[in-house]
Amino acid sequence: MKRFHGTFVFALAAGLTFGSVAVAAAQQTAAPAAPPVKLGIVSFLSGPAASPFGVPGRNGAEIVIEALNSGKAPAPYDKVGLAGSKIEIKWVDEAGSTAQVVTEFRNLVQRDQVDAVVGYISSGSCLAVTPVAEELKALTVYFDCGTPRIFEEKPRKYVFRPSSHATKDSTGAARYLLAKKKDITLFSGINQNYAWGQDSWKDFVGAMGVLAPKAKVDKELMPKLFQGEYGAEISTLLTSKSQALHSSFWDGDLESFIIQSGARGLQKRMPFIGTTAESSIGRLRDKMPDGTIIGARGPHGPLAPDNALNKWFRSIYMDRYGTAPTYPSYQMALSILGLKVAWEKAAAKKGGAKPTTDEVVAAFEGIEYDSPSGNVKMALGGGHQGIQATAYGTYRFNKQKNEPEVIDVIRFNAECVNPPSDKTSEEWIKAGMPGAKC
Amino acid sequence: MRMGSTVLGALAFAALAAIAPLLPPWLISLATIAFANALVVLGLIILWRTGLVPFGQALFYAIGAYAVALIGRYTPIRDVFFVVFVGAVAAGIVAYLIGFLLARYREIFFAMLSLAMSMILYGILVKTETLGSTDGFHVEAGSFLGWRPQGGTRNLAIFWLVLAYCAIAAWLVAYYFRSVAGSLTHPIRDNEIRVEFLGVSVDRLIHLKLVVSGVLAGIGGALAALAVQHVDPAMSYWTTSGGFVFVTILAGAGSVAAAFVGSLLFELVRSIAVTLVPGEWQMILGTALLLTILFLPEGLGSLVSRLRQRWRRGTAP
Amino acid sequence: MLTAFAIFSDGLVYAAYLFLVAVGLTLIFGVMKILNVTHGSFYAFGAYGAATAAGVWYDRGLNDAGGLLFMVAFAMLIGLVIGIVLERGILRFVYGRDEVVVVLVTYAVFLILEDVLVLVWGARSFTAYQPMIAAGSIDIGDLTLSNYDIGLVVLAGALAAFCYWALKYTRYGRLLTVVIFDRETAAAFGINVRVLYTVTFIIGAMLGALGGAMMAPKISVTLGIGVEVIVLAFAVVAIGGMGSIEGALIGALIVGIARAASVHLVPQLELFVIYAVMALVLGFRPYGLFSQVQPRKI
Amino acid sequence: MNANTSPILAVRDLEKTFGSVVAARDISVSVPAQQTVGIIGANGAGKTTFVNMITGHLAPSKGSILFEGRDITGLPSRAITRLGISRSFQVAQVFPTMTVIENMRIASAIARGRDSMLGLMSTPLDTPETAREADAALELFQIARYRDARAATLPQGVRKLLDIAMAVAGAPRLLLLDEPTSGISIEEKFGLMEVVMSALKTRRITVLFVEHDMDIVGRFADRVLAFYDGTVIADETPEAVLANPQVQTLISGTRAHGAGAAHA
Repeated sequence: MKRFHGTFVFALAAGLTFGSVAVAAAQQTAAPAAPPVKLGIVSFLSGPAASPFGVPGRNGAEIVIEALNSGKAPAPYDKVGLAGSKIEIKWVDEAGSTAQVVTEFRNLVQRDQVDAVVGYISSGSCLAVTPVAEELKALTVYFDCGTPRIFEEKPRKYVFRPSSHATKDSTGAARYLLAKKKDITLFSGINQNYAWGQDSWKDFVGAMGVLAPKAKVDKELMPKLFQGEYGAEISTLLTSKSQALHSSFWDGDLESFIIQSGARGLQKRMPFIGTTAESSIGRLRDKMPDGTIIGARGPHGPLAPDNALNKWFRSIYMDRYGTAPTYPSYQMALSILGLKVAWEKAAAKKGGAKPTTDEVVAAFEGIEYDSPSGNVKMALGGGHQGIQATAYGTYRFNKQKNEPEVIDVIRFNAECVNPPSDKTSEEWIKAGMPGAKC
Repeated sequence: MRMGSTVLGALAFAALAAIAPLLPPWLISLATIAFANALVVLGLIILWRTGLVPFGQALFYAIGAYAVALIGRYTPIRDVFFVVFVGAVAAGIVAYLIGFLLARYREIFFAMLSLAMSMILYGILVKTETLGSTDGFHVEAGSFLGWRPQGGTRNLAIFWLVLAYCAIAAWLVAYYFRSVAGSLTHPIRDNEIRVEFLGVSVDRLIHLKLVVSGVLAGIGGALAALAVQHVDPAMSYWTTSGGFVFVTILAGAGSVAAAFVGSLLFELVRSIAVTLVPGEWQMILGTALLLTILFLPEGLGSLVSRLRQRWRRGTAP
Repeated sequence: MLTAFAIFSDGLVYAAYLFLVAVGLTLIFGVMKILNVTHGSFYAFGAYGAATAAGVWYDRGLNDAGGLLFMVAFAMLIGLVIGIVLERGILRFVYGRDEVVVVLVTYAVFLILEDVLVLVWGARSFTAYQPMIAAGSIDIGDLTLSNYDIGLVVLAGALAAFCYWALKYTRYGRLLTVVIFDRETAAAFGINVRVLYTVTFIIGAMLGALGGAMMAPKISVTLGIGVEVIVLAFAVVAIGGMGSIEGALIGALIVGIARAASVHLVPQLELFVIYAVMALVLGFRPYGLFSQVQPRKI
Repeated sequence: MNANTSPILAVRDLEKTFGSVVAARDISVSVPAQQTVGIIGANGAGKTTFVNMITGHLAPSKGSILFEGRDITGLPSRAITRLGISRSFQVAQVFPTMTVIENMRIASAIARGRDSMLGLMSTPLDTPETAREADAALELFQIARYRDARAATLPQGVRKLLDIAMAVAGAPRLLLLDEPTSGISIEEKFGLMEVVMSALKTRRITVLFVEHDMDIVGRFADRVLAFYDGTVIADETPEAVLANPQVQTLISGTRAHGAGAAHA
């Protein structure tokens, strides 16, 4: 009996293994008449990043690609799929070690022979995948990861990121804060102790140093990622005379902190600047304190411009998922649309034939296009890194309508909050943000 | 018999190396990581046989990887043999140092304390913003005694490199398993006092095993860093260690070969689970682990020996 | 002075949290010698269950205090069910195997339960902040303290006192004490160890779920909360001495105060505090402060 | 004094205290090579403490122990074992999950490589020599027919013999046996001691053995140390000790006890 079970497990594992190898092999040989475009889409489908980023990202991809395949997206995106070819999706979970992420990327490109890969939320994943994408000459479009390092460390050829990087989140936050509170003298920050939190805080302090040299940093709190319990941090802040609190917290940590600090009246003492707070307003509703400064990592969600594309995207998203799309959904949508623009531009040059990767890459560089969150310009990193305007607003819960509102929205030009193409983010902020057009 | 398995192992590695250029590139990359990790598993088997399960072996893995990455970042040295050597030595030194504390512990306490050690390294790496904190940083491509392959050739070269290290390690570990030190496994689990009164210091022996397994994990990490071309602190997180323990259970501590076969099988199953059921692959892995422990306590490796026994019984009545 | 008070009060609150998540773990270890990785799942299921219960309760506009009770009851019911299923369905087949093997069994179950969580509740997060908000706050000098936090401290204290009393003065508790100290003797005395195991595991599971339910109003209930809790609870239990309730209490207090002090005084070190305390304590007391490990006699 | 006539074991003023409890005091004994010394005394008289100090399991609080003229006071047990002192245990210490021959082989193999970690790593376990040696040891101690039985399943007497055989594997010059016949029925005791003592004679090993049964002591010991209250109250030939009135009054109760039920 026992032996039977053991053998069964082994057979199951072996079967899975070889079965899928066979499937993969079959996929490589079978060639249908009108080949669809195969996209590998990578996003967190498990683990703590799934609910705030991974799943909204996946949802965004699902409905956009569905709309594109049926040709129902509004102009100028009303052509079926990519230049007439339907899009086929291969989903992959981003969770796992970096080695696994890289292995899965190779599998997508080499085993599953996808035409392009769209995805990646963690900056670590993007940094690790980039050299591999270059090596494999595989067209790769990042949709969320924030680190500016990807295109600042080296020029890239096959890698694109239409969503703008994280620098604008911090510079925009500083500009909005100063627009609202000119005479600020003391501020604090609470950020998660990992790359995103550290970079966000560094950039914010840098930008404040440029824009308001008199303002000083008081408390500099860096709790562990996913700590969940912030009693000591809140006490520390309660003893501070800071006039604002910067935070790049996201999702669980953000909501835990808001609830716990709300119960102890912290927001009455200093307004909270949440650079990603937009993704949590749907859940926190009236528990998100009025007066919180809301960011959405760009002009997404309630900060998105009121244009036709946005209306279309919001409505199909709400219809399908019952909630409003958050910024990862917008970032995914604009990344896929960017790919579509580049693909169709390349296809047009060939008279509608399927373009090669190199042709799409050439077409992608430096394009400018519209998305549900407004204009995207591939301006940095030799035309590989997009910049967008950004916006911040102030939160208010509208009790009459029983729904959240973001008011006092201020938009900042892309050129105001992003570095120019000849400087890295760090250099630009250090040098006093020269050439910012606001 | 003994010669037989050595020859068989050598043949297997040689055959793998020979057919590598014919295999699809994705399989090569997957096998590269699998075999690099198998070295860590081999080290775990050494400890596991003695009844020790470190939940912090990723500490040495990360040290090996970061050693390689740091050399690439701060020096012009690129030679893979040299950097892997440094990775192994660095991991060995750390294993030697913390061994003074760790070797006094057994069972759960050993597991817990080794976990704490790896988490301290994780904390340090996360704190080190110049090294990219949790994002990690790029590992420079290596050169092979002056030869600098690119693209697919490079991957093949790395695979051969990993195979070479694996072959050497497998041979040495197999030799070690046959030695007195390698045989002091059940004796230590059974009765440490008897071992002491036979004239052997159990603590020092465990210290030694820890260093050996640390060096193996360091080499594994160094090779993984070269293959992935990226390092990050998650390499030292406890879930990484958990993954290694997982493969060890799956493979079983029965033989050296089990480490390699088990690691490869694990990577394949995981990779397939991630694509077939992207949301539920952890469940599949967990179930596989559970079933292995319940029905195959000696791991997949024991299947082979069972079959062999059955075959022998069949042919020699 | 204010800082000292803040360190003390924050430390207590954090210690209460740690004790709540560690007590079930240490109980199970003490009696069954199982280092239960699944404890993280109990916590997570407790939190998710409590959040669901909160949704049901508050959507009907029922009163706040009852809501917390309902949340706790529902969470502990879930703990009860999972506890029974795991102990009867899986764990009893591995009793007697190596301690480490059993840890791995619980690790496997933990991996499975992580995905079960997604299947049941989906990959989205929940909040259940109503009790925390309803509890309000009090001002002490410049410091505002949440009454809910104070309640947590009281609950943790009461739970510790209850455990102490139950182990000392109830029949079941005394049986447990015998088993904790000497299993063979316990079996020789005719104590039905198997039944005791089942009951203990279920109680441990319910305590884990209780921890999750009590924390649910303070946090966003989201994927991955279980993982964080495991390592934290392990550290506390290792410091206090595995299997010791008073050890868990002291361990929680030490870690809680140390962490609060570091946040207030040297925030840079916060990331290491727990592991530093753990390494320090274990350096001097290899098996924790209240260990029950005795050297082998010859 | 030259090396040939110097005692193999010289103990001077040995004392062991645990807090305020004195477990052993004022013990001075000198044992010439190849003597067989019996140690008697009531429970708690300090016999096992004495054995534990010589074999390094306990560090003496005071005094010195010389083995073959070398000071071994306070050395760890493994170092003392490597120098040539072995011991057996009141509760036989074997490897229960392994077979008898596996137990014996590992003991023989350790003896070959135990001088350094490198030695342990480079000495193979299975060599024709260790196999031969192990089988010979089983023959010598007359337990060869249990060769492939798991040690956990062995009868008490066989387990004791295996324990002693393993202790002898490293070719010690001095062997301490801590109650070799405890837990053995009266009928078997003599047979077991015959096997052990004749085996040790062929290996020319000096023996100290702790024993409760005066008949056994009288039969096998050249000399007897009588312990009482942590110290040696008599050190004479077996006949003289038996006739010693102090021993009779202080230890006679032991005799009855020791001859009665074995205690584990």
